[in-house]
Amino acid sequence: MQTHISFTPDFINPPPLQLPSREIGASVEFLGIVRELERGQPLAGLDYEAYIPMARQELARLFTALQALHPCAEVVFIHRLGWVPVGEASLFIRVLAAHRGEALRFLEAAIDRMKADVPIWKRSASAIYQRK
Amino acid sequence: MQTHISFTPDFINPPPLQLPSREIGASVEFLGIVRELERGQPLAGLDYEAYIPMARQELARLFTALQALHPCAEVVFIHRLGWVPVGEASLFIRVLAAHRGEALRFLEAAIDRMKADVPIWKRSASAIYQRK
Amino acid sequence: MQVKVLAFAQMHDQLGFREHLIDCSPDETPRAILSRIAPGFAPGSVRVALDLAYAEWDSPIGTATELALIPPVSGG
Amino acid sequence: MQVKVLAFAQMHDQLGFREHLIDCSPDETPRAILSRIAPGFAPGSVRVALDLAYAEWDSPIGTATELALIPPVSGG
Repeated sequence: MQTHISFTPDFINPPPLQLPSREIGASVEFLGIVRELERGQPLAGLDYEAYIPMARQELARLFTALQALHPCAEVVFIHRLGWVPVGEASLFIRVLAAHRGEALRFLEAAIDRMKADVPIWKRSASAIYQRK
Repeated sequence: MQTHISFTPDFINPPPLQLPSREIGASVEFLGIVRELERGQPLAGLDYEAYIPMARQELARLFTALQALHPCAEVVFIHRLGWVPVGEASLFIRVLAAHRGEALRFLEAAIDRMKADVPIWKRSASAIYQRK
Repeated sequence: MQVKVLAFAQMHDQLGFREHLIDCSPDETPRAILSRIAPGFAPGSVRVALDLAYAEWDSPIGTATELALIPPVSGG
Repeated sequence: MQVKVLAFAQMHDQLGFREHLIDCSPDETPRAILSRIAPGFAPGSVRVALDLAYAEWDSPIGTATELALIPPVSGG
């Protein structure tokens, strides 16, 4: 499986789809977008930080583990860092596989495990303000 | 929920993402791509046909039913018809929702139900040849 | 009255037409209509639709104007 | 030896630094090191990582050169 993991301070532009083989039957893409209402509080955006070298390593480990459960051909992971305004994506994941079931299972489990174990943090502007 | 259902004889270019509200937290996109090997037989592509007016009606009904189970804000469905070569997409679905769980559930169920009930047919070139 | 019979995919191959206008009456069933135009035809896994909605092989067609033969679908 | 202590998110707020070089010995545990630089600190839901991998609060740090304090993560 090819894996591409990156972090960017900029607007996420999903890279053009390039199929690694003629055996790809499914491409599943996920964009996580910052919403205005989080726990009932209106937000202007969220601020993200990451422990980048460890996040890379945890993601690589996680993708390898998931690959054994849900064989896929390629995963592209892009997480934005710094300030992300409402309506823009903080996260992009693309999974390519022979079959849609594996791509969907992989994607869903990757997001769940990322949210549990990968050292990335979001904070609302109000939370950041309150700490001062 | 906004629904956009279309059929096209041309290469599928996913429409640009436009968020209908500031409450969209997840965009999930699926591309179904024609693979070279289907049941062990190498293919050059697949030929698709549809009973378009009934397919539209079945899809609209199916999306309404799924909306009650997995509330989503928008679904875009594009199915290509006619000849689709290996490596190109026959199907594009985008689902927008507040939460990724609903978007993923909706997408997966929409594909499953489409494959069960929506009058669209694929055939390999060899199958088409054999019928003559 | 007349009903337009549509045949898709393998049904098109089997029956040799895509569309066929058939004289019929409202109390005829899809099965009866098919047995007239394709003697010996057995639905098997083929479903029937009347005016764009799945219907029963053995219920009268009523005022339907379009009868479609839907072999197992395979979109996606 | 020295270990570089990294504090992220709420741990940065709480401890007031992002990076801090600390003198230590290989048989010290992360818990012992933290108790020296932040008396009264209790891990609670904060995890510790040594050289980019999750580790135990009560195992010696050995040859690790980087100790990171990982409050509950919330990426995505």
